[in-house]
Amino acid sequence: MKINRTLLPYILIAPLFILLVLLTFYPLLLTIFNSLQSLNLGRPDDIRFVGLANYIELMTDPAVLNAMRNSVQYFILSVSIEILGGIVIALSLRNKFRGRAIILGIVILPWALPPVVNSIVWKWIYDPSYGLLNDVLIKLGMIDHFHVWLGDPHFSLVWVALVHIWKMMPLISIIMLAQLQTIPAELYEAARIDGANSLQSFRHITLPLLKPALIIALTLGTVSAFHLFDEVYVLTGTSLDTRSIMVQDYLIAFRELKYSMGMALSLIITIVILALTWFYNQLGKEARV
Amino acid sequence: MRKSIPLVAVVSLIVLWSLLPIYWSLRTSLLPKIELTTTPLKYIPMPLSLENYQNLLGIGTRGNDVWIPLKNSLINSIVTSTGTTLLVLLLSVLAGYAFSRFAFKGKNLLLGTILVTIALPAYSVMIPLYRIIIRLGLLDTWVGITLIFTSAFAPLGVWLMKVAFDTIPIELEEAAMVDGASPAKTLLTILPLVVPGMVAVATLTFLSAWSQFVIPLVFSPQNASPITVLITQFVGRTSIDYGLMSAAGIIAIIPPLLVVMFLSKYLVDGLMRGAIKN
Amino acid sequence: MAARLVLENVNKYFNAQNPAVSDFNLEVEESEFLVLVGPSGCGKSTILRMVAGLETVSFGEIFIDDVLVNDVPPSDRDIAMVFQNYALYPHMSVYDNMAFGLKMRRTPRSEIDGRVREVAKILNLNHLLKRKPRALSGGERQRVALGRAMVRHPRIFLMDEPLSNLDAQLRTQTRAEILKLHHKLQATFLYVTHDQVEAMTMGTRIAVMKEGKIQQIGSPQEVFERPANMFVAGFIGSPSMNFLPARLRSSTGKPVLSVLGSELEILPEQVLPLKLKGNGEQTLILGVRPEYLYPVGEEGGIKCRVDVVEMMGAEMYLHMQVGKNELVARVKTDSSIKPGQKFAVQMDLGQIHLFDPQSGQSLM
Amino acid sequence: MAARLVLENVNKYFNAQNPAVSDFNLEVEESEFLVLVGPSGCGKSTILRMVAGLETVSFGEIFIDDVLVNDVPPSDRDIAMVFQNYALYPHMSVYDNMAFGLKMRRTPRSEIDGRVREVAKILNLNHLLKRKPRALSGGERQRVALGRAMVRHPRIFLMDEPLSNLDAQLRTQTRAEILKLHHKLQATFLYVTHDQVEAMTMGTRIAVMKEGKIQQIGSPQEVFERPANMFVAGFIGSPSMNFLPARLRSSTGKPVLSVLGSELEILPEQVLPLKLKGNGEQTLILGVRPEYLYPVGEEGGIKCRVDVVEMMGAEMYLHMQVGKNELVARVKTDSSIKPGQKFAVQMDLGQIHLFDPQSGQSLM
Amino acid sequence: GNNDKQTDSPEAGAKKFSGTTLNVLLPPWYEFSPAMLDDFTKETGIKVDLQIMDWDPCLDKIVTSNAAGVAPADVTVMNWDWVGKFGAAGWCEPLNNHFDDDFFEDITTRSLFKYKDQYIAIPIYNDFRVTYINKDYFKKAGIERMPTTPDELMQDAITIKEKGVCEYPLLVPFTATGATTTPWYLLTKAYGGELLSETNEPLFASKDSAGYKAMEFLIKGLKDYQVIDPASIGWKGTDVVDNFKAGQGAIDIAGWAGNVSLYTNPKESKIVDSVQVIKVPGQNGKSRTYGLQEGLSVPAKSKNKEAAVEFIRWLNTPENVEKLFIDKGIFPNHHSTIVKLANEGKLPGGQTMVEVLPTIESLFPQGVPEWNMEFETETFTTMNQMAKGAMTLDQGMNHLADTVKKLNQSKP
Ligand SMILES: Nc1ncnc2c1ncn2[C@@H]1O[C@H](COP(=O)(O)OP(=O)(O)OP(=O)(O)O)[C@@H](O)[C@H]1O
Ligand SMILES: Nc1ncnc2c1ncn2[C@@H]1O[C@H](COP(=O)(O)OP(=O)(O)OP(=O)(O)O)[C@@H](O)[C@H]1O
Ligand SMILES: [Mg+2]
Ligand SMILES: [Mg+2]
Repeated sequence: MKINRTLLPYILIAPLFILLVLLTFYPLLLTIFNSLQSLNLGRPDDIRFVGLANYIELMTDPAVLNAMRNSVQYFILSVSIEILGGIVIALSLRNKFRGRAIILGIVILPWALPPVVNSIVWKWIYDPSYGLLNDVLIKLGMIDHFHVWLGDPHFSLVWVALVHIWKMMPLISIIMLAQLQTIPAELYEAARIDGANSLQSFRHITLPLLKPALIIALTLGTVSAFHLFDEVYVLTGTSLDTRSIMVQDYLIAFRELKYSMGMALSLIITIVILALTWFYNQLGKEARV
Repeated sequence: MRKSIPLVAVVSLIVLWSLLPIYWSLRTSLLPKIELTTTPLKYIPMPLSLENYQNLLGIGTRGNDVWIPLKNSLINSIVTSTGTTLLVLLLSVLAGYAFSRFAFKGKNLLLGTILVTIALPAYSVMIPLYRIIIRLGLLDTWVGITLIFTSAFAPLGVWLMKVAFDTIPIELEEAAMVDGASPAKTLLTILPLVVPGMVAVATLTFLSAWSQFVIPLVFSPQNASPITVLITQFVGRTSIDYGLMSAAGIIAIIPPLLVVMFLSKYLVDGLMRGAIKN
Repeated sequence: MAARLVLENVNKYFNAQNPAVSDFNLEVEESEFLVLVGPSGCGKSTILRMVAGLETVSFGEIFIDDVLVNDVPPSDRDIAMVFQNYALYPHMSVYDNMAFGLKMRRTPRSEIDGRVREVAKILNLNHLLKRKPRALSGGERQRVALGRAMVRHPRIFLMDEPLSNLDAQLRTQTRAEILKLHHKLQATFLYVTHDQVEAMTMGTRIAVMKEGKIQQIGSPQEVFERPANMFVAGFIGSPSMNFLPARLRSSTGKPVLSVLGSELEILPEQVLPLKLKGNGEQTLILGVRPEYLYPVGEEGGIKCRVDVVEMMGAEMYLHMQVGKNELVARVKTDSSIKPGQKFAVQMDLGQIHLFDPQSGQSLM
Repeated sequence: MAARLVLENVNKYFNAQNPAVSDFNLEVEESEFLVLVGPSGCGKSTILRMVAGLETVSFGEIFIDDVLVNDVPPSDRDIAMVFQNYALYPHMSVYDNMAFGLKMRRTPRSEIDGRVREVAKILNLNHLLKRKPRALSGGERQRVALGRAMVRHPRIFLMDEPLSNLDAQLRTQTRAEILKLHHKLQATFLYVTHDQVEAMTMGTRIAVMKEGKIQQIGSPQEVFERPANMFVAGFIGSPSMNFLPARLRSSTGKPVLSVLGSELEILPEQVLPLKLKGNGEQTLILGVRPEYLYPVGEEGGIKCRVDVVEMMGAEMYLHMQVGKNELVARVKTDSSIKPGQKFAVQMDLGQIHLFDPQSGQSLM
Repeated sequence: GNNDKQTDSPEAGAKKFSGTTLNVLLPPWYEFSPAMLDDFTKETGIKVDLQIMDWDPCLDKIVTSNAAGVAPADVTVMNWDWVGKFGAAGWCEPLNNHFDDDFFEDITTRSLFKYKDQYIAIPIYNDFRVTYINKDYFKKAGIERMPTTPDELMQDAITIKEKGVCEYPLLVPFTATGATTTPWYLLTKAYGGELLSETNEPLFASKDSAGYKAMEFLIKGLKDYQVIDPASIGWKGTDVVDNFKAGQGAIDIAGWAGNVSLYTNPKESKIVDSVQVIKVPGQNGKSRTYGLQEGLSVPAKSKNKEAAVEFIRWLNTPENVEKLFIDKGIFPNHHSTIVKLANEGKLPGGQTMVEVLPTIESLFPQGVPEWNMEFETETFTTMNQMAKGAMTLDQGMNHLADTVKKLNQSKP
């Protein structure tokens, strides 16, 4: 039953909404407005209304297009691995066993690592001369000479993505795990009686009932992939092969000081993310629980 | 029981994947600086050097130089992360409940508007937000940073809580209502059932707040500056103090680790399901 | 303490086509114990849920003590309810589940404790008070659900098949306890059951429903003895009433029923209330309960062949074939009767029912 | 297709103190329809769940066709089960809920469709096939749960009170369908019910349980007519058997029972099987079912006062007081009998039971 | 509590500024000791609230605040290459009015912070580059004479490699971050040319230009002669330092002048005894180098400009300039101090440093172009691409020249 007591829901939402109006929506409106101007922080007096000119210029800027292409690659790589890994982690931790709380704590750790420390951690793994990765792979005989992992024009993006995935996976896992807890055990019992093996139980019970969490996880994965900044900037600077769209945005707004242009780009990023998440939700609606 | 062998393998792999980089960082923090660039690589920090930790904790050669800012920034981090977590929990439980259980005008629009903010990059509102925070007199204060974090993380919290409430059978609330529970009491009654959801929100929020960098950098540069910002200050002009930064990083993950270990008990002790037998 | 409950033209549409409840009118007097019966899916739970305020009323009005309650939230209606699916709080112990309603009403602690323990004892739950619902058997859960309502002293009790998962002994015992409670509190009860015995023994009145509509309301004996139509006649009583095609002739002054080749003379009083079309022959449906059929040896009644014998312990059900018709008789156990056997059956002519073959309405 | 099911010394401990099932021994023959009855919480569901493999066996062994299955996962046991709490898949339509078990077994699509629709029709679910369980009434959900098992053709069916939420008509009808299914598939059934009628009519044998232990196994009539102890005697049959303290004297050669001041002469054959201690007087418990008590006017039997009259339609239950003892009689409805009335009651001496007052064991 | 302390102070200034708190925003290498700041408070009554931030964040913070119309602090760091942008934006208080000419006179590098005849910052860190070599490796390779020209230097590197002394003798960074540009800028000077013309046109496009040769030096060193570690694609400035001090290379071509103390610190360095500082080898033996000055500026929106000026003035007193150098290695700008230190032999690297000092030039004698930050980003990104082989030398140089042309067009 849905209670239709008129005011109560609004009262429940009000505190959050007021906060958001003040700290998000109002600044966002200003930003949208700014994105239609020609505001350059370096020359604050020279402001004109330029309509969609910034957007058009961005869409044709090869650097922006390159960064966008990179970000799409980050997105595909990280979302797919995060979701798969997240499900595996959540599934393996759903059942009680001794030391589970500790293992859960360990699993979540990467996400607690401040971004700067995170990139240092990985610097000492990817380091061409003193890095763990080269050393281990050589010892295992999988490579024959030291690689400059982050210097490879073709694969550096993958290595950066890996760092991001490492950090994001816990978040995805937690969301899935929380949802897994709500699936009643009796459904699995019924499915086992019905002859479903583990895989089929997963496919027909877990997955459909996990869907709300899956959509959230997909959305978060997408958002974070397109917002990817720290890992890229610290590990590979502004390198074209790994430059993400947020790094590009940062360069435009805070290095070139083309504020309006930067804001326009950040709004474009938002729109791309929203389009993708809208798509997930449509997919999810197909078979609502 | 037969299933436990692959499970042990998978769990070990997960632990390795999560822990190895952190172990490597621990190693870095425990090696004397000069040993970082020697080959063959040292997998175990021998010779062991506690210098970085001594310096961080104010018992080393650098006196209290590092310890005092470290202590302050840890306090700042703990206060703002905890504050944010509590506030986000409160707001998202209320709003998530409203969105899950009530039918009201403008519901989808409101929910959509709130969720859209998840997609916004921090940079996109930073400069106007900066002016607002200054006008409110909240720059470089715990309150200011907590409010900003809350506005950033609450939308996700609302979504998670909505989904959590969605999975609770409505009958339980109905029973509570018939038993005479007011809306507030009804909410409180079923709250234990969404504990996994709340723990997820709390964990996500605490850790997100804990590892924030850009926002506190701009909005709480000093008095309320957190550990993440402090760590970047160990960067020198001609050399980066990797050991010190790693050590600070290790110290910085202890509070969240404790929080997570404490909360995870509630995350996995789902109430809706009995144990699944093997 | 009791309340008068009135439903006026209540309708409930879950979807636009088929209303779950339609044009439902019901008055439950103060302190009445009204039993709602009807086939699965006929809308019984929906009625209860609307009275409780858990389901909105699509059209129509519900009054409690002459106050329109359509928009009064459940918590303000002062009712207690036993849910068909129990709706126990999984995170609370049995004790807390039962105490919850009282806590919500700020009952003093000692009183809560007293009442919970009292009811738990009545329902044989006292050794389970500390358990969580998850660790209870089906019947134990149902008793907790019942106990949760029984500790309260509201104006109206709504109970949705509260004993369906209990064994006969426990059911008899609990039935008595509910009646005691009713007697003590003088609260108004709206009680859904599919159990004949419960319906007959507990209700001051029974309302028989079908497809969201009321078919008949009356005292248990009334509904049993004077069913308004074939549906009610068939629904109340188990095994079900036997229906046979019959022809009535009353040309000679003495009404004669011809059923399956037998001619039965009935008393003129029995057909007196009939609106007979003309005085010629008339096609009817004859109804007779299995209890009122007696095997009478080889001859002297309707000739049947025993098809199936269902042994019920002290009595048995005989499923018999008469041409294409089936007849069920309920008789004392007699091990000499075997399937395949043929004999004649008589019926208690004082206990027959006549129905209109078209409308199904009772003609008596 | 059917399987032999053997439980040997099965124990189930949820907690260390009270086993839910203890030293349980049961052999269910191929194609047998075994009904499990017992009071709420006695361990019926637990037995079913152990047979299904959903609950581990604490001690003891379960064999299906002589194969030890303690460690065989449920999906490999080839069983279908109706859960007491339905356990429907909330995200699947009724159709998909019913089809799921067949899909998992890679049954061809057309066959799935055929079977689901057939069973849906039998269970009156065909108009609900597209609905989600959430939008079903209690009885409809239960039928879906039943349908989910009925579409399958496993070696063993486990059914846990599958009809408890259905009305009498539907129950009769569905009972017949389950029997038909049993007949058709010749599968082995283990069926839990608290319904007297179901237990008596469906089971080839009935197993009566109490507190995790079997009290008696036998054909329905056997259990009804020769209950092994007072518990079984009281549990089977509704209203319950009357128990009265009695003294037996057989000094004169003719055994005489003195009950509540009346002396009853019984046949020597009835006491023949008794191991009488000496030939002096002996204290016993006399059991007699309400069906075998007859009011016989003012004199000539045990003198009672009618306390409560429960009208059941065609018959009624008389609750009578004899000194401090209560007696219940089940008689044809007779509106002349009123509470407060006094009369004498006789019992059918061919239908009495004698029990040891200490052990409660039947002495016959 | 503060007031009590300040009344103790005998200084006159204490009264004027008593109770003032001065916010100072600087990168980590300016982390002044509390004792030193206490001295300042005692003298003036101004309490200093020092915010330390890493370089990039520092810049972000300054930009964000200024853009929002708020002072990031009362005193902030200022880099030589921000001058064009910050000057144009009007974010800095012109300091001419606050300091007299004598004050500027002694500061050799003052002109770097001049925007349209206004000093918008006072130099504090006189950073310039020298070349460090590991003389043991040179010796082992049989090279006795120190290189004086870029080509000699390259030849020496090749020899060292060929002799197997050291796999990759030449240390330069190639990440897509700021430090990567320095060797190219420096070598352009060394090859005797400039990057940009008076009108900011690119001078490095043609193959015989100094800029082109400088880049060719670097790219060939990496690709053809392989005297530069391929790992340098992932190196930042600090990695070069780390590798050099670990003995992993023979030549740190564009080393910080201040690194002498680091390379000679036995706790940090494995080459304490073999490191030697030389002048940056230049075309025809004419060594040139350029300054990467950092200064202190007062944001235009600051509310404590007077106190800020007081703080800057105090830091520029001869005692403090010397102290900053000795405590923190902040290389002085004051001619008088340099001379004094050199005379007292407190300048590490001794004679070489003194010789280098007069040769320090501005990278852009014509003034820092307003678009320098974009250009720098484009430069290190492109160098990174060339190093990875994603662009050839010619493609890269043409791209950079095009970039400059485009920037010139878009910024009138
Ligand atoms: N998970 C559990 N933990 C602890 N005790 C349990 C658990 N499940 C059942 N029990 C207890 O075991 C006993 C047997 O339970 P079971 O469900 O088998 O009873 P049942 O015979 O099916 O009863 P009903 O007719 O009420 O369904 C009961 O006393 C019950 O309280
Ligand atoms: N949420 C719902 N959405 C759509 N239809 C519903 C919903 N709830 C109930 N119905 C339908 O309304 C009708 C009446 O349901 P209700 O639960 O009142 O039946 P009931 O009389 O209680 O039956 P039972 O004895 O089986 O519990 C049923 O046909 C059911 O399928
Ligand atoms: Mg119902
Ligand atoms: Mg059970």
